[in-house]
Amino acid sequence: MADRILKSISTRGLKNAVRGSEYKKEALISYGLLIAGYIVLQLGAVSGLIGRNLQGQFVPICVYISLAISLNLVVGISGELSLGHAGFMAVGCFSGVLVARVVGLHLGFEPAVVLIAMFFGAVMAALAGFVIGIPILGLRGDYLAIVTLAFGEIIVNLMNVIYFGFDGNGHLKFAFNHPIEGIEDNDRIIAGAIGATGTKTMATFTMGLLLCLFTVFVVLNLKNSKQGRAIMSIRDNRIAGESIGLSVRKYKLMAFVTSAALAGMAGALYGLNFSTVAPLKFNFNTSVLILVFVVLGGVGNIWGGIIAAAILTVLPEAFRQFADYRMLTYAVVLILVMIATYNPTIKSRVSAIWAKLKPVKNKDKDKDKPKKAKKAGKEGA
Amino acid sequence: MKKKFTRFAAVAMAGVMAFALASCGGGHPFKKDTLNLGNAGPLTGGAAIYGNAVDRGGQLAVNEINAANPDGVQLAWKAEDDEADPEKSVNAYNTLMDKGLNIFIGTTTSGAGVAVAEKADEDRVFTLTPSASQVAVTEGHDNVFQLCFNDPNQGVAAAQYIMANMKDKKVGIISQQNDYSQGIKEKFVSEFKGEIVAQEVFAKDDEKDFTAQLNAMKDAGADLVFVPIYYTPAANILTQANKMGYAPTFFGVDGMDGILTAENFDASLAEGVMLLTPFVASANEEATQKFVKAYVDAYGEEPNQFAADAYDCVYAVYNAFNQTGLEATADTAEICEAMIKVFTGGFTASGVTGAEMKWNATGQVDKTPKACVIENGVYVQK
Amino acid sequence: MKLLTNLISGLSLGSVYAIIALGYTMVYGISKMLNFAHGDVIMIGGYMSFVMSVYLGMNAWLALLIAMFVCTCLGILIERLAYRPLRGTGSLAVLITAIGVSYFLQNVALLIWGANPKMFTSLFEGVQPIRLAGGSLTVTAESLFTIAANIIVMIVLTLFVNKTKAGKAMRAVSEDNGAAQLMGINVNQSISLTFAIGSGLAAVAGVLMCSAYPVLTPTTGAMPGIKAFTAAVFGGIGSIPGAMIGGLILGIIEIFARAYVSTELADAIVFACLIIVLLVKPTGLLGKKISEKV
Amino acid sequence: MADKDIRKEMPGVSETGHTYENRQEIYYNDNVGGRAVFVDAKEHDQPAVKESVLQERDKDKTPILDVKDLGIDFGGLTAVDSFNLTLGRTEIGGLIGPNGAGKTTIFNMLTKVYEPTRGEIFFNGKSTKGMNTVDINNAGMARTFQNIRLFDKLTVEENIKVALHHNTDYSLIDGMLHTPKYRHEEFRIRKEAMKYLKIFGMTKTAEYKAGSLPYGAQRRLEIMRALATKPKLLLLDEPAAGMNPSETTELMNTIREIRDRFQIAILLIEHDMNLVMNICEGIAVLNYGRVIAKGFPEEIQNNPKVIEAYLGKGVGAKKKKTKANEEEIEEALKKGKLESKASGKPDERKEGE
Repeated sequence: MADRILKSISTRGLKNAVRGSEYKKEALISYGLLIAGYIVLQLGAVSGLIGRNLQGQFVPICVYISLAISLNLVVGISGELSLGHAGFMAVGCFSGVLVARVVGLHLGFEPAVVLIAMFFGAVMAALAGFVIGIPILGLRGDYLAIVTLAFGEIIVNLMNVIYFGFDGNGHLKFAFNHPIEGIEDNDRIIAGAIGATGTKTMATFTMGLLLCLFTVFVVLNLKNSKQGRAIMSIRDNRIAGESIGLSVRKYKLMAFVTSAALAGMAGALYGLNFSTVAPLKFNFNTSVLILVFVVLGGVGNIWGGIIAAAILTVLPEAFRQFADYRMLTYAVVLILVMIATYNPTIKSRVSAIWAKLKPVKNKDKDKDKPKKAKKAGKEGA
Repeated sequence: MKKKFTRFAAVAMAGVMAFALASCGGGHPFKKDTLNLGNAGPLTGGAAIYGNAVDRGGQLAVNEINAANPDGVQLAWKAEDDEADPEKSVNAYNTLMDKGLNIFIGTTTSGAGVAVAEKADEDRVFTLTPSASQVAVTEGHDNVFQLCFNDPNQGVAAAQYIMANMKDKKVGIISQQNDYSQGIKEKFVSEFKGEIVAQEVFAKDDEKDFTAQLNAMKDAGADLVFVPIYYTPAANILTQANKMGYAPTFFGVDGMDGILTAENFDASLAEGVMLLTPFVASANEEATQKFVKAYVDAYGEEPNQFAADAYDCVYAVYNAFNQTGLEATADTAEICEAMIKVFTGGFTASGVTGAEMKWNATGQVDKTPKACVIENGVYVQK
Repeated sequence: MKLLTNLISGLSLGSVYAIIALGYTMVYGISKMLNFAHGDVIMIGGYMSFVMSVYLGMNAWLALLIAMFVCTCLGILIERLAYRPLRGTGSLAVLITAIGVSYFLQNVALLIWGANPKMFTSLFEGVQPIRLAGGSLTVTAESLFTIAANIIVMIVLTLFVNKTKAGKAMRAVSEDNGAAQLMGINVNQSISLTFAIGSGLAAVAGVLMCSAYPVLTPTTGAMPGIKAFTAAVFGGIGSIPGAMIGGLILGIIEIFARAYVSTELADAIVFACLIIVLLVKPTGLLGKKISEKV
Repeated sequence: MADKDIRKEMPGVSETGHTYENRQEIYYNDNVGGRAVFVDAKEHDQPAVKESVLQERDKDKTPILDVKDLGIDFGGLTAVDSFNLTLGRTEIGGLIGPNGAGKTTIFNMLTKVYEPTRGEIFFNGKSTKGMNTVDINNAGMARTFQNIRLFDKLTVEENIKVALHHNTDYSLIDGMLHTPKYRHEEFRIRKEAMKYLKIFGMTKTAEYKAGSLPYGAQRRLEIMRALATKPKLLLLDEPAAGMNPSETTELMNTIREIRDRFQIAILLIEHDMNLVMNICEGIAVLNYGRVIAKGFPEEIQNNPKVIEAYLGKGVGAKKKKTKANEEEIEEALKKGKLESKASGKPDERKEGE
């Protein structure tokens, strides 16, 4: 049979090749970061080294990490720009709060209530993602981006006119576009533009950690599965993907819905961390904020997103001492960090410095330049 | 790999930098021996006008008190930015707690107020909010008090005033899709027994075009338009109504106050606008005039109701604190309990937003709103 | 009559969106980036004009010219400092930077001019609106002028892009950056020029918008910016007549949705229309079809 | 499904043991014997392949591909017109012609990247009307691309695994939670992917990102990926483009190897006449969107129309090849290896609209 086997590619020919991503390593770093972060922060909180301000952000940080990772599923892994991620967070938040309120009447054990709420939030957000995704995923590039933006705004707008509450007998009431007549203020659950009110805050840091771990687990597993590979293939080359029988819509929808479900889960936890959340919270600005985490952490890079989300959530708080200049400083830092991380000149400089610091690192980890050169050549052909 | 690492390194560096900066700390004013008052409000973003006013009003009162009583309890004031977002507000409140907050001068906005009230209750921090007007802010929290009218209160007061004084008017409502405006509107609608001919809303603070809403009012024949909104969008509404040649009586609530302070505002547009407000900058009372003068001297602009509320809050808290007989070094929780006792024990405060203000056990204030009408560019009390 | 009234309001609002969208679309055409800071340049334009005319007592039209100049410089500066370092690194990085620039401009404005709204003095201060049909139909000078300005700007831009050397260079760069460079076109210059024109237009848009809707705050530009961006996509982003048509249609839909359906759901309706248009015509009304060589 | 012998799925791995060379010889002899290969449908009444050494591959007499009067217009421009082709089930067919003649457009129509304006395509006896690219692949047609289209950021192994997705039997939930079923299936397709890699001599490259491979390896990988979808017909678009002579020779062997091993039909577009004349059993020549000649390699080689189309009537149009290659081309021409030289106007006609 030997003669039948074609001449092997020699390793010499691969000197410019780049090894593929290593899932195990990525998973290890991601889980490690989360768990180590949790332990350090918990210890800090217990020992009193970490102030109230930071402690108060534990849950939001987890929520944002989870959102960043789930958005990464769309932006990094599926390769589509989404500007409406906060919309799914909103769906998850309000449905989660609603369920928590109803279930909370019968179930005293809070972690269980939170889990149920998160599950329900995920289901509802997935449903929203499905309904939205079906028509729009045929669009491409910036056009898809603007449609996701539009859906984000539509969701916020709809949340503004949805009312839920208990009537006098403890029955759930729903109204659309007008407040529910004749119910007490504290029997309102979701009150249109006022949002979810009177929520019992049940979210804990541990819940947040679980959410993050679950999100990472799902996204990394998905990435390393038949479906994930199909999603990434379509991202890399849609036409080739179709040519090997991958249905673009199906797989894009899969990524979109999974991402929406995870965002819904995060939204539910977010909703249960504050006694009130207004729909306005989930507008374009929040969607963009999550996108900033993703881009700054590196598109497609899970643990990068974890770090970026954590740091960027804390950053505006750390800038409080600048008083009036706080948000200005934040803006400047954001611009500078973007330039520093993406500008080719600066990037290569930093790489050079890094290489000097770590001369031992082996050769197959560098050089994507030859690859780029070849790509350019290919396109030219 | 390297690429990622570069990015990571840069992001991490930025983070470390930030923490380093944060930890060396700006000179924060809270010391152990002062009575530390803090506020969380929107100092940036679309609602910054209200947060800044509260910050300035509070600071002014603190400065006055400290200057007047160099031997008494010294106050310290710090406002933290919350962008009118409950999440940020909790952060702002926690920051104040880290710095040694003794008494919380509420949040400036309602939604944020609800979120923070719960935390303040857990921490047992006495809270007197200048302007967070939702019922839910005080509800269920014995330590949280409002200095402003709450939303239903305003809605009810407005409804009653209109029923009593302008019974025959056909009423239209333009409200905003936010907690403040909807809270008032809902109560107004359920309380008002007259004829409501049209109800329209708008979504955002920087909404531009109101012609559709105004046309609806006009078509429905509304001759009184109730506008429970802030004055920034109201200024646009007035301008456009004027251009359309539609001139009903516009009836606002406390958010409408300040419309005359908008720079370069053509006061003739607001001619005849009515509003229920606890505070009128042009009122004749000595205290008000003194406050307005001090404020203009300090900040170069006329105070609006938010500034006045904060100003009153500080004075009320100061006076109440003196009644507790505690030292400024007392424990925050201890202060809280003592303050609750004072506030619910018949304590009255007088200030620029009301005389003889009293509080009930749920934390709501009892004071009478003033109905004003804008005539020749000044508020005239009715 | 009611229909006509609403139509006029729609056109008037739409023409504001359109003139902003023109700037958006030009910048997108050449640099393929969503310049989310565009709305904030409008705001700066408004403030500059306000400062000139109210604080310094200048003639409103002179103030407009100065605002245009300032915004043009600002546009070039932003491109130079924030966007150029990231050219060629993908549109996402630039998008985020644009958002950073947007925050930056808003907060600078907040620090300089404070949060208290400024009431803008209209370019047509004192010009009485035209009242027709016994006062039930009102057409303001601002609306008429904005619509006229729109048409003029669109024609001038179209001529500029098609007839002048610089305009052709711009088109070449927008078609194929690399090839244009090989043809000896100074790409940097072309992009700077586009930003200059776009930002100059933003100043005009700012002044016209504030003339019609006088409340000026640091966040004034944010929402019209997003709406105008929507309008640009509606019309087919990159297309100059598309931006104008998109803006006008969006304005009309918005007003009609409020007038005839529900003010509560107006935004949802506007965006739903956008989505429907894109589903039927995936590259907007006048957008070029994307084709991919296989 | 799980542990099915890989050989059953790759029937080419047979025990018969005959080498390509003798098979080729006999095959050509058969051709001379009057069997119609690669001719117009009308002439195709005879069984495609006679009893021969090739019996195994030709048990089924339905042609794998039967194209009738295919045509497409872009705007007002007719890119391809009246294209007819019939391809036997294990035949290697060649599609040649100057640049812009419409060859890739035909591939695009076959795989439904473009919907044909006229005519009909019967694949495996069934009309492909109403099918899209995905359906076409599921029906058993796979292709490669002129400008390589790999999933650049995935590894070589993953590129193949993706192509095996129809053979991978687990749900999204299994994928998300990595259930035992997932592990079992992943293990199986990994083994399968490695088998493909082994056949193509690329096991060493398994972990590298596809986009970073050397050119030749990328071409091989693309073919491998197409094969992994288990097609009945493989379309190769300029497989030898950019390869040096030794790589090309190797590629020729590869293509024959594929046909033998997998017993499938192959239709290829190629400019390298050496390759085409050596391995194609039937050739169609296209110019300006129309077939100008069709037949066995030797017939094509001597067809005056073809020579004219290639050498042109003195059209000094731009040459695609670089200077460095020119000498090589000259030499090749002398040896009877034709090369696309004339391109003329059709070059302007973009195949991608």
